[in-house]
Formats: sequence, C-alpha cells, structure tokens
Amino acid sequence: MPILTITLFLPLLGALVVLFLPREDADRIRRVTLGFALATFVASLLILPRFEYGRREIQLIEQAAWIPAVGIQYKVGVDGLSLVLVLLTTLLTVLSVLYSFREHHRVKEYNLLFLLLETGMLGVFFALDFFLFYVFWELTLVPMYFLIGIWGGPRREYAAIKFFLYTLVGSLAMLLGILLLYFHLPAGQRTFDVLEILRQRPLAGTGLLAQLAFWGFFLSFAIKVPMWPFHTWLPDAHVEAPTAGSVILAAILLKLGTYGFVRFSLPLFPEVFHQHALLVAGLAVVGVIYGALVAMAQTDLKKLVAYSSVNHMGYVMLAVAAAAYAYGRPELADAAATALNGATMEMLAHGIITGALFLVVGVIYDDRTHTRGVEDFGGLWAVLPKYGAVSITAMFASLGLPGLMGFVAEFLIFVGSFSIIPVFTALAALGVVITAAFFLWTIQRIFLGPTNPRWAHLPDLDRREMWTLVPLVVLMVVFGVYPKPLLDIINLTSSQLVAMLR
Amino acid sequence: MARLAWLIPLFPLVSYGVLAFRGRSLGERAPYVAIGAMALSALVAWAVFLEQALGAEPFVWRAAWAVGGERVITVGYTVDPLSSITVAMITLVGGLIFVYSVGYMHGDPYYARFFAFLSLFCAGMLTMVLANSFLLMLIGWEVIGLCSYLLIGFYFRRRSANMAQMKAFLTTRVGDTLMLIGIMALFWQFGTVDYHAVFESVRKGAKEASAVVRLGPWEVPVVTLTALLVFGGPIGKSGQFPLHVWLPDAMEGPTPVSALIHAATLVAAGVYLVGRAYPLFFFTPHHEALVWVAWVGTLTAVMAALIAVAQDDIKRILAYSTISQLGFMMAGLGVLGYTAGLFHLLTHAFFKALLFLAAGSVIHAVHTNNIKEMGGLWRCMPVTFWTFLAGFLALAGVFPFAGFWSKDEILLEAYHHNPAVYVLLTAAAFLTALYMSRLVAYAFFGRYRGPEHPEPDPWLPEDYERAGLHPPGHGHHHRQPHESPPVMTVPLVVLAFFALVVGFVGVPGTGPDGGSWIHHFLKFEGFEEAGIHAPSFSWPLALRSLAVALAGIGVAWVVYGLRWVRSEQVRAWIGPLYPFLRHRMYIDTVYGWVFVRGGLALATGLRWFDVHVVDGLVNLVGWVTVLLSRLHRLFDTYVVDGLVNLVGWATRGLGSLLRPLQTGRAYNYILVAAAGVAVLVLVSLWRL
Amino acid sequence: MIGLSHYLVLSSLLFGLGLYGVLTRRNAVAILMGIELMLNAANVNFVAFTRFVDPTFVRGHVAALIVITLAACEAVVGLALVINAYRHLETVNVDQVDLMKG
Amino acid sequence: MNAEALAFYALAAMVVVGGGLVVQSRNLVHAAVSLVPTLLGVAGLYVLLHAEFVTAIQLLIYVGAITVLILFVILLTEGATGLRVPQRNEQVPLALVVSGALVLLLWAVLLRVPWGPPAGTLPPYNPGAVGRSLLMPYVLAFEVTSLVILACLVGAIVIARREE
Repeated sequence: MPILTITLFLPLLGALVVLFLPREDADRIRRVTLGFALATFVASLLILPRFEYGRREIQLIEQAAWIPAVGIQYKVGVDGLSLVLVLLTTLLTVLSVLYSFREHHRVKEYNLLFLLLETGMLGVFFALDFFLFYVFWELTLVPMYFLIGIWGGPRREYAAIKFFLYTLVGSLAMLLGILLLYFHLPAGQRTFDVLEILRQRPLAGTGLLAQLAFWGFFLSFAIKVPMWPFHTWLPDAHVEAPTAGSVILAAILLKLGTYGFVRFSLPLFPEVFHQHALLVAGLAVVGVIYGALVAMAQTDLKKLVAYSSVNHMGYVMLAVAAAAYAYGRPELADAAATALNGATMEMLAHGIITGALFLVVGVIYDDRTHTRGVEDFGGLWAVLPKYGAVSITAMFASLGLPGLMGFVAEFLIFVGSFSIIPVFTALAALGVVITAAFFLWTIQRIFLGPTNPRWAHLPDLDRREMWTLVPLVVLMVVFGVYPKPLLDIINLTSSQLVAMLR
Repeated sequence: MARLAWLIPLFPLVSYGVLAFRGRSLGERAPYVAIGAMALSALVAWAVFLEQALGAEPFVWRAAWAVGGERVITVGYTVDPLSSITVAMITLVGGLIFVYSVGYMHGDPYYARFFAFLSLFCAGMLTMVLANSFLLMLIGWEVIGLCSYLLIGFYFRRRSANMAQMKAFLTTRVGDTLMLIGIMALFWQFGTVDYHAVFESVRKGAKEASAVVRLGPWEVPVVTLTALLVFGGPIGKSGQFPLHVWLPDAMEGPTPVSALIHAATLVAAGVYLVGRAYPLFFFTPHHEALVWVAWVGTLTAVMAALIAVAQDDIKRILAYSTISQLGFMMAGLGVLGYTAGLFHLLTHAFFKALLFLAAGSVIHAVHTNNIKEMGGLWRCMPVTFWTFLAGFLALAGVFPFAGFWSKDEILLEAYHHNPAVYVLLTAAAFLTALYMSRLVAYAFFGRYRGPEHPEPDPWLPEDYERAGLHPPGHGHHHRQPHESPPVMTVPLVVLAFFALVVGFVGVPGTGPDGGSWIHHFLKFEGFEEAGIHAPSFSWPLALRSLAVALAGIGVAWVVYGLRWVRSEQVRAWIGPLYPFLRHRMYIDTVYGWVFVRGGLALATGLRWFDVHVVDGLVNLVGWVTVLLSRLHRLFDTYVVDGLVNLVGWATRGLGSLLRPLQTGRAYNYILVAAAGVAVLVLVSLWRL
Repeated sequence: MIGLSHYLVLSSLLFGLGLYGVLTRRNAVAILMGIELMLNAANVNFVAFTRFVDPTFVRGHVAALIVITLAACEAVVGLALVINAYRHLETVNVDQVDLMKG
Repeated sequence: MNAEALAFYALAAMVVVGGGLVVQSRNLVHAAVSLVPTLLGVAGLYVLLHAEFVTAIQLLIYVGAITVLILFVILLTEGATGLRVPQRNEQVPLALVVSGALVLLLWAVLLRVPWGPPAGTLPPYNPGAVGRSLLMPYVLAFEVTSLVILACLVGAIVIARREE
C-alpha cells in the first residue's frame, strides 16, 4: 500500500469532495473536512508501523516517472526528520480544522484551502525530487495568502501581500539554486532527484557557484524560518491571519525553512555552510535575544507570540549552525547530532507549544473579548480556571520549563551546540531569562491581579475548545517527561547527517 | 528498599494530579489526599534513610532519556546517605507543614489549588534530591522554581504578590541560566551529565594539568569556571549575594509556603546541590572554587544579618535570617566543612520551619506582620510562644539546641581553614542572636499594641462567591489575640521537639571512633585522598560561640526588652547606617533601575527599531518599487545611473517600449493576426 | 461548368467580408455575426472539397456538421456572455472592455 | 450558361450581397435580418454540391436557431445596440486594406493550385454516408463534440443566469 502517497493526497481528495458540496450546508462541509483531516492523521500514523527504526536512510520510497525528458519524477519518502514533522502537520491540521468550526464566513472556500494547504505542507516534507519539492513549496504559499487575505484582520491585504512577496522572493532565489545544481550534473544524467543530487553534490568545489547556490537556498529558508533580519513579515502575517491560519503558519510553515536547512543546505553545501556557520550562528543569537526583547515590549498578544517565534526559531538555527560548524571534525559528531536532535525537537516543540499559544489567544479574542491588548485583561484565572491552566502551561512550556517539551529541545540544543560554538551558545542561553521575563509579565497582566469587570462573566472553555487544546498540552507533558521515543526516530536522521558531514 | 525510592516523589505527584483535576469537587477533603500522599512518601523515605543509616550500599538506577548520535543521556535516581537523609527531612518537615496548612488555609477559596501546588512542589523537590544526573536535578530544580512562583503569587489578587513572584522566578532564573551554561560546559568536557561519570572524570582530571580559558586578563582553569557557573544556580536558589533580593519579597506567599519552600527546602536546594556536586568544586586547582563559595557565603551571612536587624516585618526578618543561615551553610561547605554545611542544612530546616510556622500562628492571630504592632503575646499564645522560643534558641545557637551543634561545626571548620571567614561568621552569629532577640522582645513581651491597619483579606468577595464560601466578616477578630487551633499547634510542638534533639546526631561520641554520628554518616571521600582531616570538636571554641550568642541576646535584651537604652538613641549613634540597612542596602533599588527599567527601555527601543528600521527598510524597498512603476512615463527623462544593473534597466526599458502595443482591445489583436495570416499567404504564394 | 474554383473564390470573398465585420464592428453581437460569416465560408469550402476532390467518405460533410454544431455552441455561449456583460457593464461595445490592457 | 451555373451565380450574389449588408448596416436589426439571405444562399450552395444533409442542418440550426437567437439578444440589449451609438471602430481603413489584401492573396493562391480530379464518387445516399462516417471513423470527434455541447449548455446557463 503506497501509504505516503495516500497520506499526501487524501487532503487533496478531501478538497475535491468539499468542492462539490453545496455551500449552504456549512455544517456538512466542516464535518467532511474534519473527516478528511482525521483520515490523513490516521494515514500518517499508519506510517509508523511500516517505518524501519534501524535504518537511517530515507525509506518507504514511492516513485513514478513524471516528466522523464528532463529528469523530473514523482518521488516521495520519509526519514526520521520528515516523519515527525509529517505527524505534527497532520495533527495540527486536525486541530486547526476543529477550531475553525467557529468560522462562518465563506466556510467552503476556507475548508477547501485548508485541505489544499495540508497537501502542500505534506508534499514539502515528503518530496524527494527538487521539482516536486518546489511545486509543493509554492503550493503552500497560495492557500496561506488567501487565508490571510480573506479571513484576516483589518490590515489583511497588506499582511498577505507582504507575506506573499517576501516568501516569493525567497523561493525564486531557491529556484536559482536548484537550477544551478541541476545544470551542473553531467549532461545526459541530469535529474532533479534529491538523493542522486545529494550523492553527487554537483557544486562541490565550484567556489563561486556553490556560494551562489548556497545563498540562494539560504535566502529562501531564512525568510521562511524567519531569521533576523528577515522576520518582519511574520508579526504582520500573524496578527492579521485568522487564528487557525496563525497556528498553521507558526507550527508548520516556519518549519519548512528549518527543514530546508537541515535537509538541503547542510548536506548539499557542507563546506560553504561551514565557512559561514559563525555568521549564521551570530544571526541566530541576535534573533534569540532580539526576538525576546521585542516580544517583551509588545502589547498585542498575537505579536508577542509571533516575536517569541523569532526567538525560538533562533535556537533551531543556532543548532543548525553548530552542526554546520562541526563539519570535518569527527570528534564533534556526537555533539552535532545532539544539537540536530535538539533542533528537530525544537521544531516539534515550537509547533505544539506555539500552536497552542495561538489557539489560546484565539479562544479569548475570537469569541469572547475581541481584544488582544495585554493591558485589557487581568485576573482572568479566577474567571476562567481551565483556560488559565492551559494557557499558563503553554506559556511555561514556551519559556522552557523542565518537564515540558520546550525544555528538552532547548537542553539538547544547548548542550550540543556548546561543545561546538560555546560563546554563541552561552549568549543564546541568556535569552532564556528574557523569554521567561516576558512570559511571566504576560501571565501577570492577563491572569493575575483584580479582574477587569468587563470580563467577569466570560464562559470557560467549551468542549470543542478543550478538544483542540488538551491534545497539545498532553503532548507537551508526555514528551517533556519522556522524549526518548521521539528522539529515537529523530536521531536516525541526525546521525545520518552527521555521518555525511564528517 | 532503595529500589522503591522512585515512589517517594511519585506519591506527591499523583496527589498533585488528583487535586489539579478533581480538587474542586474534593473541596474540604482536598488536604487529606495531599497529606496521605506525603505520609506514604515519608514512610518510604524514612525506610530508605534507616536502611542507609544501618549501612546499606548506595544504590543508583538509570534509564535512557534522550539520545544524541551514539551518546545516550540517562536519568535516574541515586540513594546514598546524603540523598536519603535529605528526603527523610523533607518528607517529615513537609508533612508537618501540610498538617499545619489545613488549619492555616481553612476557608480559603482556593484551598485545593494550594495543596495541589504544595504537592507538586514536594514532588519536584524530592526528584531534585534523588536525581542522579544534572539533567534530572535541573528538571526538579525548575519545577520547584515554578511552584515557588505559583505559591508566592498564591494571593494572585495582590499586585505586590504578583511582582514578588515574578521577581523570584526571574532572579533565580538568572542563576539557573548560569548553571545551565555550566551544565553545557560539563557536557562539552565529559560528554555526559551523569553525576557519577562527571565526578569520576573531574577526580581523574584533577591530577593532570588542566585546560585554561582566557577571560580578559585572567586565565581561568576550565574546571573552575565550570564549577563557578554551576554555582550560579545555588546562588540564585539559595538567596546568596547578589541574587538574594527575591527571597524577602517571596514572603508575600502564605506562611506555610514560606516555611516549607523559603526556609526548609527550596532555598536549601542550592546548598544541597553544592554538597551533591562537591567533587566538582573540590577538585579544582587549590580548591579555588570552594574559596569562592566560602566568600560568597560569608558575605551573604553578614550582609543579611545586618539587614535583618533593621526590619520590622516578622516574615522579612525571618527571610533575611534564612539568607544569612544559608550563607553560613555555603561558607561551611566552602571552608572544607562538607559535613558541617550539610548538617546545618538539616537542623536549619527544622528550626526555621518551626519559626515560620509559629510566626504564621502569630500572624493568624493578630492580622499583621509588623512586630511593632504585636507585643505581650506570650500570655495569650503560650504554645506558640514556647515553640517559637525553642526555634529562637536553636537559631541563635544556644546549647543544647540543634543550631548550637551545627553552627559550631561550621565555625570550627572556618577557624581551622580560613580565619578571616571565622571572624566574619562569628560577627554574623552575634547579629543573628541580636535580631532574633529583638524580634522576640517586640512580639512576645511588653504590652499588646495591636495593628492600626489589619492586613486586608487577600481575596475579593467574588472569589468566595465562586468557591461557594462566605467571605469572612470584618471586625470579628477579638481585641485580644488567642491561641491557634490544635491542627496548627501540634506540628509546632513536634518541630520544637526536633529543633531540640536533631542536633544530637552531631554530638561527639555518638558515632564510631569518638566522632559524631553525622560525620560518620555524611562524609566526602575526596578528603581522605587529599589528606584532609576534619578538626575535632573543641570545647573552648564551642564556649566562645555560645558566649557570642548570649552576648547578642544580652545586648538585644538591654535595648528592646529592658529598654535601658532606647532604640532611637542607638539609631542616632549609628547615623546613616540605619536607613542604609532599613532600605536593604539599596540593592533592590539599584536592580530595579538597572535591570527592570533598563530592560524595559531596551525592549521598547528595540521594538521601535524593529518597526521603523528593519521593517522600514522592507517597506522602503516596496515603496521604491511602486514609485518606479508609477513614474514609468517619466522614465525616459531619468538619467541612467551607471551603477544600476544594466540588464534590469534594459528589460524595463524594452517593456515600456512595447507597452503601448498592448492596448487590451481584442479587435486590435485580431487585426494584427489577420495581417499575419495575409503575410503567411503571401509567403506561400511565393513558394508556389 | 461551375468548378471548384468558383466555390473557393466565393468562400474567400465571404470570409473576407466576415473578417472585415469582425475587425470593424464595435458591437459584440455584430462581431459574432461576422464570425458566423467566416464559419460559413469555411463550411462552403469543406463541402466543395468533398464534392470535387475527396468524395468517397464525405469527410467534408462531417467536418461541416461539427463546425455548425460548434458554431451554435459558440453563439450560445457568446450571447450569454453578451447578456451578462450588458447586465454588469451596461455596454456591449468591446472597445470599452479592455481588461486585457497591459 | 446552364441551370447549375445560373443557380450558382444567383446564390453567390445572394450570399455576397447579404454578407455585405451584415457587415455594413448601421442598424443591427437590419444586419441580423440580412444574415438570413446569406445563410439561405449557403444552404443553396450545399444543394448544388449534393450535400443534402448538411443543407438540412444549415437550415435548421443557422437559419432557424442562431439567427433568431441573435435577434433576440439584439432586442434584449437594445439600449446598447441602438442607432445612437457609433457602430464602427477607428480601424476601418486598415481593416479594409487587410481583409481586401487577404481575399486577393487567397484568390491568387487558390487559383494557382492545380486541384486534381475527384478521387472517387459521392455515395448515392448522402445522409446514410454521413451517419456511417460520423459513427465509425469519426466517433471520437462526435463524442467530444457532444461533450462540448453539454459544457456549453451548462456554461451558458451559469453565465446568463441572473445572480440572486
């Protein structure tokens, strides 16, 4: 059974089915969408028993010729890295769709775009052909553009266009890089096959061209991550996007960037990356500290969470830069693998935690208070005990409290990177204090103190909201306490990458 | 029995789970869950401790927790004399405080939440103590930090409590981050964070020439730097200078919390960690890391004792006293008094918990924290008075109370290894007796003055309403304070008993070879290798410290009890010193300006930078593009800038040239197409 | 004797007339009529070629029939568009519909 | 000049004059009505060419249906098709040159090509032959055409339907 292909195209099939449902029957559209999202989630879980836990290479490959004349094929596969990210994607899509039951504006298009978006994201993680990868990469852009542009807040057009143009500029740079790689294969053997290109590394030793291709990929991924100073599209996009859009944007779309760094930049251009690793690490550290400080000064909750993403993705990039810097030093292999494990773990943790945080903001903003100003709240814990417990847990997870998932990731990143680039890592660790400061301050302003009488009678979380939030909280705790099952999967890829970097 | 040690933190954790999810429906019965769990956990803990005391082998259990390449990071627990005696102390003191809280917190609208957090705290603390690696230790360490945060701000309606809880978490977090960097450095050097493996490696590494790091003009050995970074955690957690500022503010929490967390256990975690990681400090060149520890501790002890003399809030005095005593412990560990420091940790837990609980009983009765508004309480609160007195004598170090034995140990070690520290610590001991006697004199003797403004209820009426309770009426408290109920006084009596007897494990002759039992039980193997022998008990020294304590009590009695000299006169003599001490040496003020306001200003500035500069650049690019396209008609008049990319201009120019042809009208296009066809036909005509 | 060339000359003339109509008319309906003329010219060609060049399988007839059908379709859709456009833009003059302008 | 030639020239005149009126009338109704003689003339040409079935279809669909449809639309959109609005665009001279040139060139080509003799004979029963051809060698084209009709049908309804 071609389980990957099924997982990949189930949402697309769902989108087709939704297309033929009458737009008046919003309830059925929602249920069908949820059904397909759940089916996709189940399908992605079915990958687990088929996955061979002893193999580090990409496995479960499914392929078919597509445009053989220019060496383009349909080729998908998974390894530890993409497997966990795929699971994250399918899970968060289910929760986002469930959350979006509250959306009443153009329900049909909304759900259709969500399913389309899911196929795009899954495709990026599955694709083993650069052309296919590029197609899916661009495919994620379009639904997100519309989700922001149609269902967004007051400045949605500005945000949507900024998001679109920014990421489009990035992907064009990447396309240049891909073409450079393609045309440096010997004529007659030209292919877009990722595995083949990784094996041959056609640009190794070409100097300027390799630099050019590296920076092309870098720009694309760095914008997506987003790294400082390419991050300014993120707060705007988050603030304007509908809640579920923010969730997907933060939880999955940002991971496309870091995934690209780990999957392509590292093994394709190890020398070039090694050469610039300290620069990247420096940008990452700036992102960590800067993101945390700017988040502290925000009064809009969504912006605050958005800047905390800049901060957290800085940790991921620090680990990736550390791994790149360890190129050619076999004695640092284990440290590099630890850092990469931490980076992947942080991708998951950030997906789950920030997803939860955006849902938390959405719950209070969309249906209850219609304000996101931090100063407008106060004493909510007394009014909304369940909501308070969930939110505070998520915020503590985000500030890296041990026992919750964020800590595992940060710990591995720190201990791994410190062995390679100690000064940068120590500086980044100071960001932990600032992160703690702004989250605590936020908790204080929202949940503690006297209750604002305007909100004295807000209803607590209802059943649907509990169903969207509780799974995330459970995951934060479970993998925070015992991360080994996840790390066993992730470590396969990290070890493989480190072996390639030796 | 040691194999069951994992149960010790598990019981409170389960209790936390039950109370967190079912606490509301349990209502009044919530404490029984927590107390029951603590009792079970205490049972296991004491069994484990007795087994160790009877000479069982230490036991370690490990399980893989994370992987990185070929390396495996493990977590697990370790049962040895140090951890077993500490968990025994924690479960005992903790259990008693739980019982006390039943009375103290009765009628609180968030009753179940209180016990839930206390249970989680105990789970974290016990995990931290039993941990066998820096990783698990860090997990427990942060969990207790979280609980401390939550419990300090338990009265979350109060702004002051909100500020205090943030201050506590952030200040300790600064230390924790340094410790995290230290742990990273350990992982870097040894590839593991397991205690056993790390300590083995440092012990071996101590004999070899050690690597150095250049820090500006100084060359610091890596091991020393690592040890000092790890020490950052204890500095924060145990309220050592310069990160002590959070602890006095932490008294915003309910008094049982102050007793359990900010006196007996959490703040002792730092000392425990230094004891646990003693090899890391000891095996540095010339034990230099320990010298740092000693001086930080001494400085803290003296500074906090000085500040305590000028405070009026009963809980703040006790808090500064705690800081000072923690300084004693650190100093003890630092002057190679491994056993002495840890012994003081254990005894201090009992008598300081006792003092806090008794203070809580007093506050419960008089509704104020200010000792100047109390007075004459010994008559109406006899049990509280006598138990407080026991705690006071233990803290002041009066024979034969526990504090006498343990403090004497520290002074003895200091006398032998670092005379300067000895002198300062003796001064601190004098001040300790002084401020405690001042406290006792103000609170329990003289006449009852009564509070002008009784402490307001921490909760709003709506809180009681939600919990289905009636807000306590105002003015129902009597003119004359009365004794607390037995559920609160019984734990006091039990703790007073321990405050008296627990020191006897340090009496010479209780252990084999004429030494004390505690020296036999808690010993550091490294000393023997290095040929360091613990100095033996000496009566002259003990009498000298006793005399110092009595002198402190005497001076205080003269000023505050008998009032032969008025305290106003004393203030006049010492001049500006009094406001300096009264305002906590202005340390908090400076931090407020530098870190809080500075940090916020920096954050605001960066936000401006982000919106106007970083994003401004992006928008500028967009704006310029739009402008260029708007100006396309004027394009020809532009002087082509030589630096501009020629290809780009050419493309644009060609575009504008062809632009008029694109009229957008279909019939124009068709005309052209038809003309094209005509041309084609013409061509075919030629070829015919 | 009327031969193939007569028909071809006639059909070219008809085609030219249709083309002229298409090119000069402002009104969409009139343009449509011009197109109909051109299609008829083509059909005359098809049928004439069947008669004079390849009569066996009447292929030209089949082609002519398909053209007629498609012409009908095109007219229907085209006119529907005209009505729709008229409703929205209050004009059917194609020179006012310049959405394709570059 | 035999009867066939006479018929041809008459029909040709009908077609050309009709076509001219179609493209030249200012009044659109006149233009649409002029379409009728043109289409009838073409139908007559089909008769001369022995294409009875095509003739029938031409009459039914073109003259019967399309012309009427066009007239309806003109009447429906009268405000925009009346005499007050200019009916010609500004490229008349150019269009005249291009289409005239095209016609002349086509003539030049067509008249020079040596079309050979017929490669067979017309089947005697014309509609039957057309049916056989449609359903045997050209069945795919037939099916595709029917699909196109369906799509047009749906499309036209969707486009022209008044939006609620």
